[in-house]
Amino acid sequence: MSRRWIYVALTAALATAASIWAVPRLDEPGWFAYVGQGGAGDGPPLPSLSPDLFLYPVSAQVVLLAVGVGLLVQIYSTAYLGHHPRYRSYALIIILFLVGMIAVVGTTNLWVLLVGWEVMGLCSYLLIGHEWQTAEARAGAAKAFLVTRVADLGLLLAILVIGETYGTYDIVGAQIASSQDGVASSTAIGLLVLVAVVGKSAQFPLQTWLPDAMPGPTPITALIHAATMVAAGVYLAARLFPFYADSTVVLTAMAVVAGITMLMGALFALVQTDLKRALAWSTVSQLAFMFAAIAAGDPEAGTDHLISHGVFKALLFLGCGCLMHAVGSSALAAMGGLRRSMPATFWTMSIGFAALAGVIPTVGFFTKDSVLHAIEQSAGEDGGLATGTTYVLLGVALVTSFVTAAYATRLWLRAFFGPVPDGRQEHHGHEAPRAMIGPLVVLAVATFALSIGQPFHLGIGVVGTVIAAGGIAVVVWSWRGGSTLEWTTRPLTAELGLDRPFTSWAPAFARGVSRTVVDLDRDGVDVYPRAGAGVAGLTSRALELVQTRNVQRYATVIAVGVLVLVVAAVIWT
Amino acid sequence: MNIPIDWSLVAPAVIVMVGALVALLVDAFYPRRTWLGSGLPSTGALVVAGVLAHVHRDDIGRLSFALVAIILVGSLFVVVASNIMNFETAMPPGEFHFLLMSAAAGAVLMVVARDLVTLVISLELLSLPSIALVGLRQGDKVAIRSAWTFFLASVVSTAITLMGISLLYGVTGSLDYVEIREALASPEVPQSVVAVAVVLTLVGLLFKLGAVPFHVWIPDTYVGTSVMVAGFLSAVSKAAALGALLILVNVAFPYAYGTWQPLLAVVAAVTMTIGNIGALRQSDAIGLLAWSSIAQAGFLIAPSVALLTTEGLTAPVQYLAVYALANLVAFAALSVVLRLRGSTRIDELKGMVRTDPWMGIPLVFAALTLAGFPPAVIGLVTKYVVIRPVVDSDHVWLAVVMGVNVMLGLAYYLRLVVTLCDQPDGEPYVSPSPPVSVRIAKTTVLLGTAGLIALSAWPDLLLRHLP
Amino acid sequence: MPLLYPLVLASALFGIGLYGVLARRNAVMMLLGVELMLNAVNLNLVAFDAWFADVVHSGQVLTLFTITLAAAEIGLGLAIILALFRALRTVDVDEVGR
Amino acid sequence: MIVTALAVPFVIGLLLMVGRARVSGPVAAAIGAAAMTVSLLLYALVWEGRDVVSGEVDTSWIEPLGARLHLGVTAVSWPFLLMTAFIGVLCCLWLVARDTAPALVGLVLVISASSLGVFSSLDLLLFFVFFELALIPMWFVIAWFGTGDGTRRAATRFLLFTVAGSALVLVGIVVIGLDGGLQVDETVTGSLAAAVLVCLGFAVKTPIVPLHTWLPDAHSTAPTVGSVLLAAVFLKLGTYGLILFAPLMDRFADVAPYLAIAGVVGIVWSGFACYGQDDLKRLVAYSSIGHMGFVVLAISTRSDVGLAAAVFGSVAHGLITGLLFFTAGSLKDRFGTASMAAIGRGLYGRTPWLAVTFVLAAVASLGLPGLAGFWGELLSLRAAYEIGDVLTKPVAWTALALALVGVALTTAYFVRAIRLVAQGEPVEQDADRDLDRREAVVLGALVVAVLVLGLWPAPILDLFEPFTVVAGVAR
Repeated sequence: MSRRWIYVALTAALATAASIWAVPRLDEPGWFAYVGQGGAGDGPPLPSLSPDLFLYPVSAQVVLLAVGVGLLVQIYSTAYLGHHPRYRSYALIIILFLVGMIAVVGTTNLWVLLVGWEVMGLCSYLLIGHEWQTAEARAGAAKAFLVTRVADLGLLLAILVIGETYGTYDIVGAQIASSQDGVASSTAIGLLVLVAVVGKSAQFPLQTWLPDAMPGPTPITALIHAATMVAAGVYLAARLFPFYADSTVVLTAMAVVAGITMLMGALFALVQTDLKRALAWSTVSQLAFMFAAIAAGDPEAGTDHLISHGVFKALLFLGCGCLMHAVGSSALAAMGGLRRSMPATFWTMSIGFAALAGVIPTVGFFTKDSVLHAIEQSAGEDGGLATGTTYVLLGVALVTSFVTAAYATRLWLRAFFGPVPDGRQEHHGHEAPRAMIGPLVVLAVATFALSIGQPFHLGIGVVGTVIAAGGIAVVVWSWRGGSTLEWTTRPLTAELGLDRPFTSWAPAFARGVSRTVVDLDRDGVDVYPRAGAGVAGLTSRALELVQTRNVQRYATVIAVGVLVLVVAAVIWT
Repeated sequence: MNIPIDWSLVAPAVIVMVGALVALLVDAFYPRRTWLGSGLPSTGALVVAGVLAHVHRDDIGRLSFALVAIILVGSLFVVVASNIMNFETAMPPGEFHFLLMSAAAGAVLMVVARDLVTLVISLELLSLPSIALVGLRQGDKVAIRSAWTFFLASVVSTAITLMGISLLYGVTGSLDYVEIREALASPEVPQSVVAVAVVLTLVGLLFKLGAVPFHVWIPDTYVGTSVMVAGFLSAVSKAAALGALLILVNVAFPYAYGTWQPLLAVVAAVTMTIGNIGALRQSDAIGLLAWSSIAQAGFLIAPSVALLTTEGLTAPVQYLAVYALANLVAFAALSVVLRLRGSTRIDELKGMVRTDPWMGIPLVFAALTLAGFPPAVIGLVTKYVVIRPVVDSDHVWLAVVMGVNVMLGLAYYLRLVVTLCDQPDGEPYVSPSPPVSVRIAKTTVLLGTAGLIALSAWPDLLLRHLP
Repeated sequence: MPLLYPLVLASALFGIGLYGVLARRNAVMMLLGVELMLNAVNLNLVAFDAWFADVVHSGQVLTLFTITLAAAEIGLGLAIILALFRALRTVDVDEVGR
Repeated sequence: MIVTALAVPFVIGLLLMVGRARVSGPVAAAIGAAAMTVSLLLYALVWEGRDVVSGEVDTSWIEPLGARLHLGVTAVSWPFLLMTAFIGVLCCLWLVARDTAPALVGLVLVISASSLGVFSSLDLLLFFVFFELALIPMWFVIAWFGTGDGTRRAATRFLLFTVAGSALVLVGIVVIGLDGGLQVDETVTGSLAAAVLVCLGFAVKTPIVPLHTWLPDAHSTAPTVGSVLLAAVFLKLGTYGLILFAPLMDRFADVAPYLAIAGVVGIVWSGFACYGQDDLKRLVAYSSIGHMGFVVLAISTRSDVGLAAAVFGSVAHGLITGLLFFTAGSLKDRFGTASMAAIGRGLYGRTPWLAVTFVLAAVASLGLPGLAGFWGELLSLRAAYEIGDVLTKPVAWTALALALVGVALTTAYFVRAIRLVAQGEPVEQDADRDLDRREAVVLGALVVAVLVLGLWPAPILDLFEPFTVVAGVAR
């Protein structure tokens, strides 16, 4: 038992150090303002990994979010996973993961950022695959790693293009250069960044890895797939926003991606029969909200929602872990009626669901409000999105709000109310240990605490509230009406078959091509040396046939040879 | 008519010839026909001839002197190493040494010849004793058959060469190299006849070199005769033919380069390729070396495409020196193997480096030299040397063919080398305390290897001083 | 006499000789073929010599040498054939080659 | 100093081969490790800075050909030298086992020393002599000490392919030697033939698709140290050759596009080939082709970034592939085969440290940032992106795109391998045994090297930054 706390202590130390570093920065002025040293040279230097640590207020918030959730997850895990034989590697990888996150957020050096980015990807891979005995965990881990890594190539190229364009690999330096010499290559940079964040944040069309990553231990899901790693995509998009802010193409593409993803994710979440998977789709949908804000030209709203979402989604996932701990499954069918047996979990998670649905006064409401406001505001502005696009985006966002409220309510109802399922003994639904409840409470408090000082936009706020209330009401009404809320619309439960290219087409293609290549390598490419050897062997045999010891044949060879040479010589001459 | 004779040129050949006669006479009048009895005068004559040649080296010319030196050293090597045969009653020592020395005299004469009459005579002086040498072992059916093969192929090509010479005479009106060159310089000579004449004239020399398609006699002859005679044919006889070819073409045919340059290039390319491919399937070390010597002939001929430059003349001679030494070492070592083990099949050589390092390592080193592979640096350097003039005369394709043939050659040299280094099968062969003759042969092998190693360590030794 | 006649004759002789070498099975007959080839050469040389009216008569000198060489070759050849016959009891080249 | 650094392993290697009966395997290996350490230290100490030729030795050798005994360490060759000596030390340490044949240690020393000679040579003919010198010892290593069927065949294939390539290089050297002499720092040639021949020749050694078919057989049948030396050192002879010769040839520009395309086609090709492999050693062998493709792409740009990329990529590949082959060798030692099906799943549970090392090596090999494999790939991509002096934009960017596909494929096949071997329901086997001390030392050293170079690439990259004259390479 005590050995487990070593890792908690390590994490706490890391969190403390990061906090000491980050907290004073929260009050600095400016949002990624151009401060610090740097300058454009003739060409980009070779990459280096000098840490170049520097925090802006937003980065400081993200760092605090990451280490905070990380520490809570670490504490939570002592109870949740403490008896696992591989707890040690698990806890260490979490710490490594946090270091990677801090590197991404806390540096101005793009290479350090990339290293941290990929270290997070690797840790995510290892943690999803923590239960590597099971086929789902293996498949999910492989898929997550592959998809994100392919997308990361976009970031790699984006960094190269930034370096080429501005002559430095320092973000601040590049910003200074862009302010002096003007922004260039913005479309290229933006699209490449978009590829990277679409992969990392599981946006359409690369969304499918995130739900499949759910075989990972639930605390990890809370940490990686809610609070930090997927959020890093949003963070990066916001961080590099100045480099592509003037490219309508990029912003429109981002808006389209965000619009599709948010609605799709919410709809998928609505029909899930598995709580954890539903929360995963919810994450996808919420991330799309943040991208919508960025696409609308207000990355600050996006990052704000990132922080708030990080908190309440972590709360939800950890709560989900408590439920799983209690009933041994994450299927909604196994839950139900847990309100009484798990009161602490119930209340904290209720707060989480409220924040997800956007109920005042949770932080979820305020940040969602800011996002909607940002979208609304950007309509009609010069540059950025076209007005039509903006309104479509706004419409989609509102519809999504409605669906979000609906599925949040549905999940809440199905998990905590209703009849106890037949198979479950009542005593199984016991409350989780304190080490697990504690983090939930902290996060629940934070869900309210963070709303302090959040702006409120009257018009859109009222509209949003009404829509959310509508969503809640519809579900509650239908529940009252006796519905089991088992909505199994076929195309939606099948997730529109969007997964198929990743799970069957791509592997089948790779397998087919690789089989062909292996065969070709053996029977095709290798033909020329083998043919050469064969020809040499045959010629050798033919030469032996000539060596018959028959003098006359030799004389004939000589005579014919002379004749050939003479004829050739005469022709040449 | 007073014909002037340049004695300084002819002296080495005459001394060698005298040595041949003395060897024969000693053998005839000394009742116990021992190997040493006729061998010692031969050795002495070769040494004296060498000294004489060195004294007159300025008259002879650097190139010819280098060739004479190679021939004399090679003959000396063969004479000394041939002691290995002293136990063979079927091998009459007097005749052996007489024929060997006569052939050597012919070889020396060939490279100092400056007119076609001398060339023809010296060629025959080399050929006829060689043929007799091949068939000398009495009662040996294989040997006599080989001699017959060699004889017929030889006389046919001699006849063709003579035909070429007669045509050349008909075109130029002279048999003197320099006069031929001057006559060919005139644009009035019928070019096609000149082409035919040049080609036919070169046939005899290419035949002696073993170039394709005149190589057919080589495998049968080398395998059929005694090992050291094969060594003599592969080293000394080729040296003489190559020297004669270089000098003849360089002095007499410079204006007919349009004929011989493509001819030699193609012949070289085909020769090295056929030779290497032929060697691939040999199971007998002698047969392997026979085919390899065909391939090496290709490498010897190749740089002659640049014969009219200094480097085109010196490169083949430098290659020849190393090739001859390595080949003689290999043949001498194999003659020892044959004497001790009764077979030269490659399988028999398995593990020799471990069981008999003093014979195994020289064989390995010789094979690596022939392959042109480090640690036998000299083999590699001489390969470089012969490729240089080829490239310099814009025959890059030929250079590439040479490169590919280095690879082909390695395929079988490697087989020889790894068999030698391999784990021996069964009981290691323990030779009874070897007789003096074997020790002498072994000593020559080791001396030759020492020479190769010295050259590998310091290639300048060769490249600077020869020719 | 025009140069052509002896040259044609020489060519014919050379060809016949070559044919003899390549076609006859008897070793002695092959030797004769070689002789014919050499004599074709001799004819050539003498004809050219006469035609040039060569002062030093190098053609004729070479002819003399060739005749000698031919004799030597025949001597050696016959010796070998004799040895072959002793060893193999035949002078048929097909048999010898087997 | 260089001469000593070369002579020590050479002489000791020869002595070990001659006196193989008088010394036991572990002792021989220890002696060998000591010799290689001496060499490594000498090479480390000889360094005088990147603007000069360090420890230069220049004496006459073959005057008529203009060849000199010219040795020296340059900014380009230094990383190669240190990497080679380091790998040599580790190979010897690996052999500190009871069943080691002393002759194998001798061969390893001779091979390492010849490779060091290649990297130290500043004379083209000397370069070539060293280049060839290591081949026959390697034949013995593969054929005698290899495992499985057809070791001889694989060894001979390896040798003949390589010699065919090097023969072309020899002809190329002749052309260069005739045009500008044999000294690396002076010569330059305008001959197209030289460029074609040299590139073709080194393409076999590197290897570049479609001249690579010798490699999988040789790598997979060789003993562990043989595979390591082949992959870590021998392939570098090819890339180093290209690096060395590219600036000497004006007409390299005509060959470069083909080289670049062949290189990236190799990346993709090997990626797919790896995806279908069952044998771990073959997989690693094929993956080497892909990594060499990146290096070739970098070289073909003939730019400063490309140079840095090629050097870093080569060195990193040496370390990572060494690690992979050592790991695969450990598995083969245990299970008698490197077939993933035979090794079975769940190594995480059966032999945790071995599995972790393997995963780390695989992750490094797939170019994860923060590990050594990344920087070489990254700089190659950057070199292609910047196009360089000799390529055209369509070619360079096509190559870039294909290379990116290759990166994705690399991830895919390594993830597949991890899934098949490290993860999965463990089925215990009798041979399950975690790392012993010898293995831990060797693997640990390589892991540390891979981590250090990954997190601190500066030691190598600083050699090329800022881009100025890199001594010894005419530029």
